[in-house]
Amino acid sequence: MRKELRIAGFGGQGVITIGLLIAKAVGQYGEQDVVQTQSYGPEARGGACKTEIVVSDSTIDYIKVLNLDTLVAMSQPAFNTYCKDLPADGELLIDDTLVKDIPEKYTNVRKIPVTAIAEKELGFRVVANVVMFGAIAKVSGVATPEACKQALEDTFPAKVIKKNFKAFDMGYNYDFNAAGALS
Amino acid sequence: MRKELRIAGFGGQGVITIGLLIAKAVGQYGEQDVVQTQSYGPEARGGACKTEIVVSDSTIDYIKVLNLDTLVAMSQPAFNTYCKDLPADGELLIDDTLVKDIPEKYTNVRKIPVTAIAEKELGFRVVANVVMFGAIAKVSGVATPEACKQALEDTFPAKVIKKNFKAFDMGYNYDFNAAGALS
Amino acid sequence: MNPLAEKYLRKEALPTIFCPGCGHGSVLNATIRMIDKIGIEDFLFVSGIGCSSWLPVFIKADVIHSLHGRSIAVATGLKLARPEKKIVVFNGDGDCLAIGGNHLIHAARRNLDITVVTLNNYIYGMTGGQMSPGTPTGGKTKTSPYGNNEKPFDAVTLAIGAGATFVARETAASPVKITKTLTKAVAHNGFSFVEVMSQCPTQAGRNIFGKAAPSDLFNILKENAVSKKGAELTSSQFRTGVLHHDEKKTAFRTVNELLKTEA
Amino acid sequence: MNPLAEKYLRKEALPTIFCPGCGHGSVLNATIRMIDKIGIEDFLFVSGIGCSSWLPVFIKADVIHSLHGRSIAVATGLKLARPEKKIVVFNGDGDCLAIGGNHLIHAARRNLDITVVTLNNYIYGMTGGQMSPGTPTGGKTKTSPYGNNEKPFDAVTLAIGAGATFVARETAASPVKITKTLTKAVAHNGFSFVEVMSQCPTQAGRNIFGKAAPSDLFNILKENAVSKKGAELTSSQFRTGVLHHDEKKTAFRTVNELLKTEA
Amino acid sequence: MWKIDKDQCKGCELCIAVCKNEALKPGKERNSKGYLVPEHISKICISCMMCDLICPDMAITVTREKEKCEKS
Amino acid sequence: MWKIDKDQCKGCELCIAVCKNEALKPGKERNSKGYLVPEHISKICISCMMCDLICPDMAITVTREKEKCEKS
Amino acid sequence: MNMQTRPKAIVIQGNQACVEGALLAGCTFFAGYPITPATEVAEVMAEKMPNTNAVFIQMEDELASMNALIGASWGGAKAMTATSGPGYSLMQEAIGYAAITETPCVIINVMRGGPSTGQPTMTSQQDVYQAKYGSHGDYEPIVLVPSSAQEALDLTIRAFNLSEKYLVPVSVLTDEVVGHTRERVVIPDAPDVYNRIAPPEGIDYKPFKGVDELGGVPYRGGFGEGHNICVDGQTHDGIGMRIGHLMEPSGNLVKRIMDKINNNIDDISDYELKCTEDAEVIVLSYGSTARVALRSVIDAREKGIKAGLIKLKTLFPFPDEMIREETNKAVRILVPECNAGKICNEVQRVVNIEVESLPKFGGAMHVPAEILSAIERS
Amino acid sequence: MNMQTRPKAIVIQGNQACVEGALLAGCTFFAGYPITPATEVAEVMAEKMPNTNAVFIQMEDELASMNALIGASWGGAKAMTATSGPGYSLMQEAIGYAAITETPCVIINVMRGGPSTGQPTMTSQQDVYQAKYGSHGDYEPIVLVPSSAQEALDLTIRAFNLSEKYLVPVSVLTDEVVGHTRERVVIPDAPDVYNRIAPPEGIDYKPFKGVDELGGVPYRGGFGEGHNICVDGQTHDGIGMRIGHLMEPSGNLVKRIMDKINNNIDDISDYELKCTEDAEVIVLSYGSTARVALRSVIDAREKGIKAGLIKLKTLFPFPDEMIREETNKAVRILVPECNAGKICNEVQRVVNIEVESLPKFGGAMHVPAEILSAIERS
Ligand SMILES: Cc1ncc(C[n+]2csc(CCOP(=O)(O)OP(=O)(O)O)c2C)c(N)n1
Ligand SMILES: Cc1ncc(C[n+]2csc(CCOP(=O)(O)OP(=O)(O)O)c2C)c(N)n1
Ligand code: SF4
Ligand code: SF4
Ligand code: SF4
Ligand code: SF4
Ligand code: SF4
Ligand code: SF4
Ligand SMILES: [Mg+2]
Ligand SMILES: [Mg+2]
Repeated sequence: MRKELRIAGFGGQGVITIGLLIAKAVGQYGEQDVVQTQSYGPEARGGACKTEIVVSDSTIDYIKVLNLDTLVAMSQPAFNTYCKDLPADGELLIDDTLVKDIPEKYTNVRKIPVTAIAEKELGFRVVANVVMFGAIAKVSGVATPEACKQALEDTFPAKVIKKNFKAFDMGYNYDFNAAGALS
Repeated sequence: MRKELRIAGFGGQGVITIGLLIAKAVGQYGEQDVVQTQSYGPEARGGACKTEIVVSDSTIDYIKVLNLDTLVAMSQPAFNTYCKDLPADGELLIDDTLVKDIPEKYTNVRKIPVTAIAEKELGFRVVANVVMFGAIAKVSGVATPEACKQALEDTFPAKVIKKNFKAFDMGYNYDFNAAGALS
Repeated sequence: MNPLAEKYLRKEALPTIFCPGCGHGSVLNATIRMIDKIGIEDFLFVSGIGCSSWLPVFIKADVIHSLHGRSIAVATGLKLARPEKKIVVFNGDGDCLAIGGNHLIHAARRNLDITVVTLNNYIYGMTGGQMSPGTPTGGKTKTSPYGNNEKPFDAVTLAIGAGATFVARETAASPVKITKTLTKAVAHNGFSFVEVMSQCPTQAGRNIFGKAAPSDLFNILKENAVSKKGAELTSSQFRTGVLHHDEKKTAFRTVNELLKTEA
Repeated sequence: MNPLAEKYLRKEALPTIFCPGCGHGSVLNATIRMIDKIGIEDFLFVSGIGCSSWLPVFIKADVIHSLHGRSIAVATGLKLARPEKKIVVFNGDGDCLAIGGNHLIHAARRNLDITVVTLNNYIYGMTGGQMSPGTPTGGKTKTSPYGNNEKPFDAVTLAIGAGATFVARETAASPVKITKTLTKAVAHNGFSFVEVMSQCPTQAGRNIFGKAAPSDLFNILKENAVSKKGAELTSSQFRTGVLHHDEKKTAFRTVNELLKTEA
Repeated sequence: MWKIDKDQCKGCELCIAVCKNEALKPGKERNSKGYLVPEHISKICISCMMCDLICPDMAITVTREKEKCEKS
Repeated sequence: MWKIDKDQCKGCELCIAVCKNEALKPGKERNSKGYLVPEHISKICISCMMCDLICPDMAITVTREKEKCEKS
Repeated sequence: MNMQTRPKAIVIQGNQACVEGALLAGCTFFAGYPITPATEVAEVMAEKMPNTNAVFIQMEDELASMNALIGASWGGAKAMTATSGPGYSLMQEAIGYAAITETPCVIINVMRGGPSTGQPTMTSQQDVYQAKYGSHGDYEPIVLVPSSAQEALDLTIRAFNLSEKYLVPVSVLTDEVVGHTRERVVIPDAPDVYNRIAPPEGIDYKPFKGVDELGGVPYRGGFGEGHNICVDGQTHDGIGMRIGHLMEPSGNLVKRIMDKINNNIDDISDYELKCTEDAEVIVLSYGSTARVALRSVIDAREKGIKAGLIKLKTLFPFPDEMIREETNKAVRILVPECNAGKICNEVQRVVNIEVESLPKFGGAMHVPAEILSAIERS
Repeated sequence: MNMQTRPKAIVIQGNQACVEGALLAGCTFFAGYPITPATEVAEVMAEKMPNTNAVFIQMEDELASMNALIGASWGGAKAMTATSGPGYSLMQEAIGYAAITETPCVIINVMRGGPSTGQPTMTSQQDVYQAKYGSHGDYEPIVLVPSSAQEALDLTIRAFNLSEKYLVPVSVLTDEVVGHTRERVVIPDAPDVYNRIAPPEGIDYKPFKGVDELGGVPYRGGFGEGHNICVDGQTHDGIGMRIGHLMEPSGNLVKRIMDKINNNIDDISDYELKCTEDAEVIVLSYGSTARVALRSVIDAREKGIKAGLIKLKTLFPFPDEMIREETNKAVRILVPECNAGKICNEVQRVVNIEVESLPKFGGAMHVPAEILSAIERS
């Protein structure tokens, strides 16, 4: 079983870090093979930026996206640029603080205002990506929350780890239904 | 008809210049094709040094010596180093001021003391090579004296040309028999 | 857009690739004011590779955006082919002082009549923040994570030591001075070298100075610029202004010209 | 053979490739006297390509006869791998100042603890007498048949400008001074640069100075060497002696060493 | 006269830093590229041109009668 | 004591040039490589070592009791 | 992969995997110059080396870097650098010097789109022939081509081992995709490490004389051990003295440094075969493209096409014999590569049927469907 | 040669012949750095150029020389340099830049024995693949190989013409033998000279857009003529703006700069055939070796062996088709070359019978007897 995720946003949102965290959770602390790639180059200066993660229970040969399963969009322009190959019934996870405009054809949309959550409930806008990481873990099921937390510990300095755990939990435990996000 | 000459001596004797002069006399002012090569490199620093000239009435393909016709030796070590592929009946022309020791097997040896002639009769040791040039022209017949003089004019500045003509003539007109040089 | 930008910049290349608040942009701004004074028809531009080397690409003129480190060598050929033109080279502390050092000192030795403008931002910006011969000792960069163990060049001293006849330094925080100094440099008959200390918020800012706000870095430049002659310098300070100007040494002339003059 | 030659030279490589009366031979002579004082076990040698770069090949020691222009870069790697050794580089005005200029100025900037001995014979000897950054303006060579239209480097000024901490100049005509100066240079902790003006009878002699006798060229060197401090110089003269010595600037240290010291 | 081409602005705020008269302040409005464009307070602007000269993206145009030079 | 290894000599005559005592003079005899080896006049030699120090081919060996330095 | 018992792994980029491999192989010296997309190799080295007994230095350029490797290698270090196309071009002169002086060292080239500045942030496999022919003169370098982060680690170790064994510069050609992709990498506990072999005591040691028992490779004594080694880029005899003007011994030297590689192809070669036994269509590929090719071959097999894959991990010396044997029953041979078609020429040289080149321009990888449709077309 | 009516000639070295050719072709800029055995090219240039309107400069190294050519070429000059192996290696990065920016320039490489310092005073043909593959990335250089002083002159003129016509760096690979041998050279009165074609008035000029009528080559406007040309080594669009991050247009640029050469092979190729019509044994050779081969073929014919010679004067682009056609009746193909065997691989790639390589090591030329005995052996 091969699962393909793409996370897109703008430079500075920590999009690549999400990719890195997922890759570690899956490959280093989880049970499957994983490959993480990223767009690199001029795009990295402002503008849209993205990372792609392929997860599989067998060894991954082709590393790039073939059939996109999940798109995570953290900004409107990023969504517009990178939604093209997501099928209408593909899984779409958005930060609805910043992504407002989703064509109707998508039938499988989940919304979580990670930027708002980070700013308001956690007091640090920078952890929005970790909130999203939690949400992705939950929605995609590619890694256990334990593996995800190990990935967080491996990535961030000890002094900020608690805050990140909290952010992760807020995403992981987010109630999409309660928020009426499942369209 | 292909004719192959080799001129050998030590650095500073103007051996390469003889090669150049013959090549010009033949190729630039004469009637045949010509190719001149030279040993180049560490040997050029002191030690033995040589030039080879191939003359032919048809276009020359292979430029190096195949069957040496004439060896001109201007020093004993140069003779020793470069005599190897001269057949016993090959034409051997030596400066007998400096080359004293010629194995008996050579049957076709001509001797001309060009260094002595240059020093004593012309007063300039440096023109010994031009004396030899004259002798070669005569003995080998590869170029007319007129062509040789044009080559001299093309090579040396006008102010020293007379001296060189004279040196050339001394070589060209040298009476090998009179000197009892033909062994 | 500013009417000067309108007039002198290549619209299809805008916005510049420079990050927000990059000092290189201010130098571009100051440069086109110099060009405006002199007349753009007089110029040809050359640069190397690096953020700084993108500068002339935005100018509506003939430009060679050459190889990393080779801008001055390319400019040498261009100058000899087009002696009537003013050749201005833009490059960075990496391009000019690291990989390109040999061409710098030789153009200086020859006293070739070109102008080299080196934007020293203390770092390799383009490749993501590695140490350069402009990085201060102790400066943390991606390839000096424990602090730079090397000493930086004093580019001005180096250029003078190599034989440059017009040597100046300014900062990206003083655009009017840049315009003036560049005008003088371009007018100088011989090799002119202008080092412009420039802020790189993205790389040098974050890594070396621990500050990402352009204005903070801009203030650091101002604080470190010492234009008063003979003033004592702290280790982070540098002199600014025209620091060497020798009009007597003749500029490079080809053998052809020399033979003509003699004849 | 001289007993020192017997002891320190590689017999299978003799005679040297140097032409009769080449100054490089006298420098070799003076060098082994320096080695004799200090102990040959302490040394590793590196050179580039050129007649001058053949010098260490004749010494019975471990030697890298490297590529044209790259001797100092090779020496940098060697020094870092073998910090306990004294690394002495020999090269020529072409090898060090033309193609190798960038490595010279960077080793000087780093204040790397090696010694570079540049034999400046005003010309490219090995390739048969072309102009070099050591050729005086007006000097006739095979590639400047109408006289050199360029200005030579002052290698001493260049090295100082780049950050070298021990800079000296001697001539091949003063072997005792060479031995002494090399001894000091090798003892210096940091980058030491010694330019030795050397006669090249075969190429520079004939082409530039119109003289082929070694002793004539040797006398020219003596006449042009000015050891008196502050004395005025004619255009062909140069200063000799230890011209710059800064013992305060710390020598290059690897990050490893710095971290150890801090810990 | 002070003019800004909002879409050229990258929100670096260097103009704000050089304005000695505090005639510029951090903006709240984002341009098409998402940058916050500074706000200009015309009445205190003395048309000194510093912002025009420093802007790395040449987004600002200041027009005035007489040229004046940088003091710093 | 003054010694020369004739076969190392390249006949450059630098030794002659540095000998302030004229204890060396151009030779007439050629060595195996064809170079003219200088002649030494022992009785005027003061063993100053200059020739030994300058010889590019280290052909000369001067031995003496006390070391003395170059003056030039 | 059995996911239950799989070994412990970390998720890292190929560039970092090269560093891990190098340090495991005993690398003690790194000299480099930043360049996209290879810079992370230097960056990770700069972070890791100072805490070991290994030295990191950023040189003034790539010429200096490669030449510093030579100095360090003779100083006894195991030396490595990392670069991309433009820097690799600048290193070529010194790579030739390393070849003729038999100086072990490892060069990582993280390939990007060329020519020239080209496409600095995009992938390519355009430098494969440069790796073999980039320096002037006759020489025989070893070139390895990893296709994943794991192989980046494994082949970097192998590069050091081969370099030490054959006293030759070894290039590891990764690419932007291998270099920047994060993947699971298993760090071996104690991989086999090969070190240059010191001369046995008491022999008449000649540092540049091939030794039969070592496959024509010399013993390698260290500097400062009294060998008085003279390292020279000119042709030289067994003790390092120049012989550039002598034809036969010069020819023998050049022949020996080529033969020591070509006579040991079986030891140096490394490749993987997938379903080649009965394959009618053989895809030959290497590096990151080989993973795309593998997918296409699997897809083709699923469609019932007898496809097979030869994946080269050692690109040079080129395994002529192996390819001849493995393809002798094939009716078609396809060579997909991220360049205008280069290794297809090597294959064509070796086999008799017409080789089909599947070039790829523009800095992108093939997609599996492209190769699959080429397999299907017949 | 009819000795009676033969044209007036001078006797000069091949190195000088390159200079004569260059000046006849309109060379106005020379930048170089001395190196054996190419130095005479610079020396003669230094003597001759100052009396014309052409500029000579000795640069600080070969990197600088090649880059100065690029500047001068865009400044409107016809630019040339001359070097040998080590310098040629250093020039490779800039040669790639010239390729992607379509900068006309001519590089003379007087080949000597390699690798590295190798055999500075001896001949070789070891750099033939470097001339094609020495720079990183995909590009398609033109490489000419004269075999005599006369051809050194003729092919240097041709190099300038092809360079101007196809806007591409052209290498002329001579060797120590061609460079230093003095021979009769006929100086043509007014050879055909081709100059880069300026954009016609009034068109929407794009300096880097291929023009169909020019075989995919762009027009080339000059600097200072108001075109505002931006020359960039990154992949770029028709007006020179960077597109390194865009796959398709980048790929199209690289394809175009290769196609403009490969689609015009017939125009670029140059070769001579001797007795190939009925030949059973074909000797394919180039450069100075081709003259030895010619002698051997003539000798073989005299012995009644049906031998023939293909002598290449354009080495790259390689004339696949011509060789296939000319050898299709041959039973044996021999490729003598002064290297370990390089062009034999190109020939093998093209033909189906097994190609016999006659390598030559050590800096010497073949002797005719060697090739003859190879022809005789069967
Ligand atoms: C031969 C070569 N080596 C390395 C690089 C990679 N590279 C591109 S820009 C750059 C450094 C630029 O630094 P600098 O000149 O200071 O410019 P900045 O970006 O800081 O303005 C480097 C190392 C290259 N393009 N070519
Ligand atoms: C890359 C390269 N370029 C050029 C050469 C040719 N070359 C050999 S030695 C030399 C010049 C040597 O001059 P210098 O260093 O002054 O030494 P000298 O012979 O004068 O003592 C040159 C240009 C080379 N070997 N390699
Ligand atoms: S990385 Fe630094 S130098 Fe480069 S554009 Fe950004 S701020 Fe400027
Ligand atoms: S050419 Fe000059 S430098 Fe070289 S060995 Fe001869 S005299 Fe010495
Ligand atoms: S300086 Fe220019 S780019 Fe920066 S904020 Fe002001 S207007 Fe915008
Ligand atoms: S013109 Fe001067 S006063 Fe007005 S906004 Fe700009 S900097 Fe401020
Ligand atoms: S200095 Fe030495 S080589 Fe020269 S002549 Fe005297 S002994 Fe001979
Ligand atoms: S030792 Fe002194 S006095 Fe004696 S020969 Fe030598 S230089 Fe002359
Ligand atoms: Mg910089
Ligand atoms: Mg010199």
